[in-house]
Amino acid sequence: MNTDFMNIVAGHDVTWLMAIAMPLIMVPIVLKVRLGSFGVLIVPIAAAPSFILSICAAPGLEVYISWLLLGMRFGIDETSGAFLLFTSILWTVSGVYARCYLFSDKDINRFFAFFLVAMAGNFGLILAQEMVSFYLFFTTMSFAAFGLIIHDASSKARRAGKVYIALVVVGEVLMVAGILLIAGNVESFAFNDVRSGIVASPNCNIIIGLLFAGFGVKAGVLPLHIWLPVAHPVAPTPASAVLSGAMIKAGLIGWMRFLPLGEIALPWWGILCVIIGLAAAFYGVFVGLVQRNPKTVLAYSSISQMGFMTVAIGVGLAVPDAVPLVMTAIMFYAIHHSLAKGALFLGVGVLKDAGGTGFQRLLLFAGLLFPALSLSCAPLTSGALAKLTLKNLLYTTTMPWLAVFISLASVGTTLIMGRFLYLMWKNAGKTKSSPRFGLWLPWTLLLICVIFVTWLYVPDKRLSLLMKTVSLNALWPVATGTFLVWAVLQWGNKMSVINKIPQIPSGDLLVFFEPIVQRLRGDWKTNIGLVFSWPQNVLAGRLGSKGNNFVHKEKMEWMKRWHSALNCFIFKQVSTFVGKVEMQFICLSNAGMLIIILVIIFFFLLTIP
Amino acid sequence: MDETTVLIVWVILLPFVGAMVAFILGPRKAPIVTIITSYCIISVVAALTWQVWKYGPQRHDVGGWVAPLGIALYADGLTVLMLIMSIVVGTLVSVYALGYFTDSSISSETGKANHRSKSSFFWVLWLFLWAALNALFLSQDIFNIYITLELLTLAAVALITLEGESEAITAAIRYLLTSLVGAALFLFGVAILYANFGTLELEGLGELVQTGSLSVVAIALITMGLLLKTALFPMHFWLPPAHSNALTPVSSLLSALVIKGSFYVLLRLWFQVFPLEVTMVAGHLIGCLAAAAILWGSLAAMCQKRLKILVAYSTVAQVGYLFLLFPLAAKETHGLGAWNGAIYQTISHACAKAAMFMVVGNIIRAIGHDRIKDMKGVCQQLPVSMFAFALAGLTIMGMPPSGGFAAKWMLITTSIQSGQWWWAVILLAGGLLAAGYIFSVLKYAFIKTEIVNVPLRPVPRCMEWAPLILSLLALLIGFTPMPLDLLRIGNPFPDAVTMEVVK
Amino acid sequence: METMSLKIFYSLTSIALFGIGMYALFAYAHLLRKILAVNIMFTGISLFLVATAQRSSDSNLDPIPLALVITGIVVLVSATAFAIMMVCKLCEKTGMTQLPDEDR
Amino acid sequence: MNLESYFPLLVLLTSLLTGISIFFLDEKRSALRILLNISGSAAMFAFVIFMLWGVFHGHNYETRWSLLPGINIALRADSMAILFATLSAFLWLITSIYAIGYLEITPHRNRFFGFFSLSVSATMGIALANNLFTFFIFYEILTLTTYPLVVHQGTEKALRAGRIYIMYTFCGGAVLLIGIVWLYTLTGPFDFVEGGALRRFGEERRVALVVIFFLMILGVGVKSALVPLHGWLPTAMIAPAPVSALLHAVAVVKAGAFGIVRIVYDVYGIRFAEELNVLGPLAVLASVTIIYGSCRALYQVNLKRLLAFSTISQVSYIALGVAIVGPLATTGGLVHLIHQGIMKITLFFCAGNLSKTLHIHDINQMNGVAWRMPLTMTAFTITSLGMIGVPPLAGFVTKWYLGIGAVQANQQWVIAVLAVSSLLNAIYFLPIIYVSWFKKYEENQPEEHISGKLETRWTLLLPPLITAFLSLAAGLLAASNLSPLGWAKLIVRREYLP
Amino acid sequence: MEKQIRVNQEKQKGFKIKPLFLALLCLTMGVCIGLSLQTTQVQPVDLAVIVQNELHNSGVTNPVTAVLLNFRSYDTLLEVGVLVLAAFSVISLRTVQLPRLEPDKDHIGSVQKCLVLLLTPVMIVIGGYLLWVGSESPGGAFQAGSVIAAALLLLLLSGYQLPLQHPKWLLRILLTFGFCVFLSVAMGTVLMGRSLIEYPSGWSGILILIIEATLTISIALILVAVVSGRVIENTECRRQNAE
Repeated sequence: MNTDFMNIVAGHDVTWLMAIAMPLIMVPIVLKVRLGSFGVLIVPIAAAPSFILSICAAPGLEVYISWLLLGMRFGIDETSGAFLLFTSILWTVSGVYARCYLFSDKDINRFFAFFLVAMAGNFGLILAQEMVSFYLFFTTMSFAAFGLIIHDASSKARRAGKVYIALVVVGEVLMVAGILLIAGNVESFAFNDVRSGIVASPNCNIIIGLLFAGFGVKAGVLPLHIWLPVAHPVAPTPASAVLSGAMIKAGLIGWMRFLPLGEIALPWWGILCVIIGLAAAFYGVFVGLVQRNPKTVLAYSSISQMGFMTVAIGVGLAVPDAVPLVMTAIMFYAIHHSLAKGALFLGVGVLKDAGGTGFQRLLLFAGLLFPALSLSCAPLTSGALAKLTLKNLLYTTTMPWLAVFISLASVGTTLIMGRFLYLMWKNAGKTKSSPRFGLWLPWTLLLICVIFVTWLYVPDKRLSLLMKTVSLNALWPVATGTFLVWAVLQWGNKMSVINKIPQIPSGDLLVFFEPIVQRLRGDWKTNIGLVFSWPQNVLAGRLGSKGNNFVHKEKMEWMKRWHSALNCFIFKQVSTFVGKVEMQFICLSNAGMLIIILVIIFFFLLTIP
Repeated sequence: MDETTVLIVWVILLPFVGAMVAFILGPRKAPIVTIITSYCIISVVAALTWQVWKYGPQRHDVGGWVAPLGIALYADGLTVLMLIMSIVVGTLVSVYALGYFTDSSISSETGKANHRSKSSFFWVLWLFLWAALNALFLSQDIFNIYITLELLTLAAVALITLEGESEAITAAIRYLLTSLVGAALFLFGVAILYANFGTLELEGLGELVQTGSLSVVAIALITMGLLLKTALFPMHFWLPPAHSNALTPVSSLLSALVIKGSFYVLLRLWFQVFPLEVTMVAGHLIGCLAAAAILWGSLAAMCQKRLKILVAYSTVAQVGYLFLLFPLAAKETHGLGAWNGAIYQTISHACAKAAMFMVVGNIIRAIGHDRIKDMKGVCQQLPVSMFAFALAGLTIMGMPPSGGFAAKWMLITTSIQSGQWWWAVILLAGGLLAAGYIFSVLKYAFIKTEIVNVPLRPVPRCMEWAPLILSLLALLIGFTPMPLDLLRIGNPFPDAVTMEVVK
Repeated sequence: METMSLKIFYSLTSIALFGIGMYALFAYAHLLRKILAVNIMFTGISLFLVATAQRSSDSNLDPIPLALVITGIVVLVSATAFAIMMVCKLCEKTGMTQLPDEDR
Repeated sequence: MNLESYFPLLVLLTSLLTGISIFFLDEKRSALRILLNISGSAAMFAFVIFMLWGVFHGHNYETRWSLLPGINIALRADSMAILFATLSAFLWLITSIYAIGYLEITPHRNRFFGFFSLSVSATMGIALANNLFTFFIFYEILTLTTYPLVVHQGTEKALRAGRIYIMYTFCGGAVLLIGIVWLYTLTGPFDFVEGGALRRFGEERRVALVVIFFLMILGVGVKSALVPLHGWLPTAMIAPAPVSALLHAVAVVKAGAFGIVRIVYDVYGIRFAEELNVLGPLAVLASVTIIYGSCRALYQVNLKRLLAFSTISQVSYIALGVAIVGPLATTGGLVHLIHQGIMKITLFFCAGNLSKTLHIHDINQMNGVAWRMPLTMTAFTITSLGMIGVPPLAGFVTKWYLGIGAVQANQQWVIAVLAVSSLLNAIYFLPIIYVSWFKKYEENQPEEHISGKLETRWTLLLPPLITAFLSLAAGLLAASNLSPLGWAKLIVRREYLP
Repeated sequence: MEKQIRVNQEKQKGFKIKPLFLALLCLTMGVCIGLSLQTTQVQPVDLAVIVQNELHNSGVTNPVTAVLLNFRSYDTLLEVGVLVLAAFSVISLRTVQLPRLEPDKDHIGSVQKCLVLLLTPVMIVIGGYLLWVGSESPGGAFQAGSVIAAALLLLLLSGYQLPLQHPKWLLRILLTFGFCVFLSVAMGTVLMGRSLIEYPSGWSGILILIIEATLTISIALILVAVVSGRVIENTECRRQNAE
């Protein structure tokens, strides 16, 4: 493909706008039109412009649209090109998959509306080159995702939706605070000045903390991850595929754009990130292992995989000059993880739909096995490549001990993959019929992409790198992992220990947070409400007409009656007093006395000077 | 000096002649005679205003005798304004009375006779009242003022007794006795002044009177007499029963004009005749009484059950505003602002209060009583009257578009300029309290009633439009600077610093 | 000298009369008494005016106060007559000869 | 006296005459009344746009006539006046369309529309006033003309609300009067000057000037519902929807906020105010109001009371913007004047629609209401997201500028206030959206579709959609100089000249 | 009615501190005025001398009448106005005739009857004399009027009906006759271009006499009307009394 054609296409800003606008234009069509057979094409058409952009736009190209919302700037640099590619692939595949998966569902129109808006948001935030538009698209994506999670309106979905929206709003607020602090002392909002602006600004640490937490909510940083395991199982499979594949990466992009990687060395922040990353990695594995539902297991594995990327970011923060390496490592990891995780989720959907005959079942399981293996960084897979780049990043930045932890974590990943496959084996679809064509076709397409896409971005000497992945220290974690899985399978069956493992409810920490929030919100109604309302009500002449909380009803009524009684009592007293005194005045004899007194006072006063 | 100073004389003679002709021609033709006389007076006063405007204050020696011996008639800016006020309010009340007394709806024979007899003497007495007012505004001789005051009071008391009920008679007696006491005090003061200084002429007295103990006593007596007649706070007891029990046109005349007569006299004497040292101390005493009047009047108005008494008590409160002039104008420099404010207040209060009483009359005409509690259905049926009441209420409260506001603005500015900020606080408190009782009435205009239209006796059109015109006039005063320029002619503060724009 | 002391004597009596009139007006409840009290006050003032007419310089009297007294009396007469007729009307209407709320 | 000097007066008189002529119509002639109302508001809107265009090109429209020695009533269309005037004129047009639809068969419509146009002419007066005296006159007239609107229904609660409204606003007026008079005695009567009129008088009496400042802010604060003085706003919610829409979105509350803007910029001048360091307490007061308003809105059940409390907190953004020294914060404050107007009026329109067609007044009755009235609820959702400050909408632009302005004036705590307030906004707005969109509509009553396919009368539906679209456009096209943000920047450039 | 009057009497019995207090106040007031009198000094403007010099062209020799009807004639005009006003107000009161004033014929003793016949002409002559002598020595319209009024009242008291009641408008004119003449003289002087009530040079004496005469008649009738309240009745209140 000759480059000039690509430049022409990517050159003028219409294509940029179309990348984002196309899905939005499709939304009203989706809502109104009954999705007939050609419904399958909707999502691919919507994703096409951004797909083309990701392929043919040369990095470093930028476009500035001045009249739109304080001036928007779009562009692609190295990492965002890759991100755009795998995101558009994932969104297209899940779109087609969803068309068939939800064929019988009556709310399909609404699902696709939210789906398209979220997609637009996702593409927008990748392309955005300055804070305001990034924040705009980030919010659109988050709010649209809420629609996806709550799609089948069951009580669990509602609870998940509430938790999700609460955390999104909290993240949003933190992010806004951070952005505003940056925007205060930086002229143009483009990202390169932003990074230097953060370092220059007096409250640099606050900004970094806020941004880290803000994006952490989306990226599943440890304390803020609780929405992930709750949301994924509940959302329809294509939605959760996209959610954990593409949307989580938004948090990652946010970190890469905003945090001052490569500007100055921030040792403390770096170490903190690394610790959180590792904790997330191991914690995700441990809790993931004990889960019953395969989708929750996958959710926890996403949390642990994001842990790896947080480690990379931490290293980037600590060692500024290793940043290009960090970028490539993260890119590879992101591509590999999103596609593999997307494939796994779609696979779950396919298998759940139909068991398939003996041979088909084997074929399906092979399809599942392959992304699982690549996730656990088996040699010759994209996972290995990603881990390799991450490993030599750690070596170059003189942190060898970290590499050991990484390998241990990847052992964990293999274990969790084993758990997932075991669960899939146990409760795969019972019916013998083969899965529907609309489901497994996009799935297989995605599997192919899992294999090839990562390699596209390897700069040179692909083969030598491929060979390196086969080296021993790349192999041992996978081997130990599979060995452990096999051992547990064999030994565990006899002891049937597996199904007696203690059950941790999904969204572990949520169990503690939720009651607190509930009581807070409940109490909020009663006492805080009362505290606020009392002075203002008295001033406005009535008491206690506050919320409908029944507990205080009678007390309020009594106070109100007492208050109005007091009012008219005072008024009556005053009027009787005035009446009496007036009568005294009116009767001429008393009035006379007054006149004479006044006359005399007047005399004395006047005669004094 | 213009050649003929005869205009002043006609202003006084015309109402007398009108009264005589009205009496002789009998009650049927009296209204027409009154209307004609009022036209003539309007033209004469208009000419007089133009004369004063062009050539400054006019002076007329009655009987050709020079000042100390004869009586002089004097008309300066303030007098002309007062004359215009009495004309405006007078003619509109007469128009209102035309409708009021041709009440066709009374069916019973005795009722009709009773009603006709009531109206027969109204016109004659009203013309006498008008003559007394004009004579009072124009006279420059202290004994002559005494006689005009007596004429005024007698006419007012006679007008009150027209109503014929026992409460009206009691109120009239009480009013007559108090004003006789006032007249006695005033006359005694005049006698003492004459004993000391020999002349009765205001101009002459102005130069001669200094702070001797005798003149102090005279000043005290005269002031007390006039305060009694103007019903300042402790001496206000006769006003509410008198003004609320009289016929409606009568009570509007009383509240709007009669009160202002004795206030005008006190104003004249206070700033032209009495020496400054005396007025300084006394001013603050009157100020305290005025403040008490404002607060007490409004408080009493709020507690009233009947609308007419409420409006009467609001007069007691508004009189308080007028008397705030004395403490404020005590300092020579800031006098003009307070002086303008007080005169604005006089004029706008006259229009507004007359309009209010007329509206109350309409309500009484429509439903027969004026208990505030069950006035529900009426207000929706009398939109024009309620609108007039609301506009008049604006002036009483001193809300911006109205003349009352201009007065309040000037009084507050002077009080802050002269450092006596506490009067400003009183003024504002008065405004708020006034809002209290005005809105307690106005809310009935909006209340939702079950029965859509209450059976009402028809109210003739001129009775609805007269108050509206008057309240619009009260509003208009707030917008035109014309009264101000008139007031500058012959004001007692020649070197007062007015509020030039400090740039 | 003796005219001066005469003059002061008359003034003092007039003030006494004025005081008594004032007292009687506000002390007694019966309306006719009140009207009479007013008359006494006005006679007091007339006496004071007559006293001032006594000029020290030469024998004849200063006519101005006398004229004032005459005018004063005429005014007083008309006011009193009107007051009395009102009291009669009140008595005819309500049978009371004093103001309703006077306690004595 | 060429035409230009009569223009502001002309604007004022159009709505005044419409009002008065409506009074004299008889109740049954509704067609004529509608015609009068619409033509009056359209004419005024056209005049204001013409003036806008004129001011943009530097014409000077000024009417002045003297009342007392030295004191004169002056109406001048400077850039800030035009900002507020355009807002009121446009929203009057929209609200009268809405009111015609809303009060279809109710009694006393003459009285309502008469006072309605009078209150708008008062708002115009406030906008165009060129000195404190004229400002005060129209400030009080506004109270008087809005009282009949608040008590329009005549029920006992409405009357009580009216009484409370009068109590608050009259006391505020009195305090403002004392402040103005005291200032006039100190410095003599003066007109509004772009950079602040008091600069010329130097600071011989600093303490007095500070006390006067707070007196005036207190007086104006009653109308802009600053914390201790906001009691009347929720109780005045008894009034019918168009009244609470126009009053609480545009006329009364904005008049108060506009007053604060005038006092700080055109009377004291931002530099002089900073010297007197009076802006700190004002900022704190505004922030307290923001937080307090949102907290109180949290637990409201009645929809209109919730919107009232959210108005209390939103209006204080303007005060906050004014209180932070710096061109950006001022732009934020000024532009919020428009944005809040548009957004809040849409919310009230939607609340009105809900109460009118479906008789829904409380939030817990709103399950699945979006599916019964989709268009109204979309407008409601857009604007409530805007209120929270979600980017593409107008609310975000204000928060953005306020935030940056605060950081530049290194008052970082303001950002915390903004964050907390948008969090609170989210907490009380999102459940409403959630309940109306995602909860199913339980009672299985048949869907009452009134008059064909539209969910309610077109006059009730069109206004909220227009204003919702406007708030979206104001956000999206903020950068262009036609938008309110552009206009605010123009004003700020003139304010911060020397 | 009787019950009411008895109630008033009882109340006056109890000893009240109020009158004592009131007396004290009046006393102090009197003392204050009295104390201030010592400082009387000679009047700076001596009006008496001025009156004396101007007396010759005032048309009358008695200084008091001169002051009353020439120098301060405006006061007298208003004063007569007050009188007429009092008459109007009494008429408007329409009080029912109190029984005492209208005794029936047989009760009046014969002594009173013949006394009346003797005295009335004498009193009228004295009235006329007083009127005439007014210009030189003390006398004048008011004194003459009151004497004649006394005569008329005496007639009334002894049961005679005054002949003037029948023609209704005649009574109206007679009542206001004096005031109208005075007014017309005043208007005449003004119409002739001189100031108010400035008698033409030679005419002051005669004009004063005419005014005095007419005033006497009106004052007499007014006083009778004011005192008895019955003499002058307009038709309406007569019919009302009839019911």
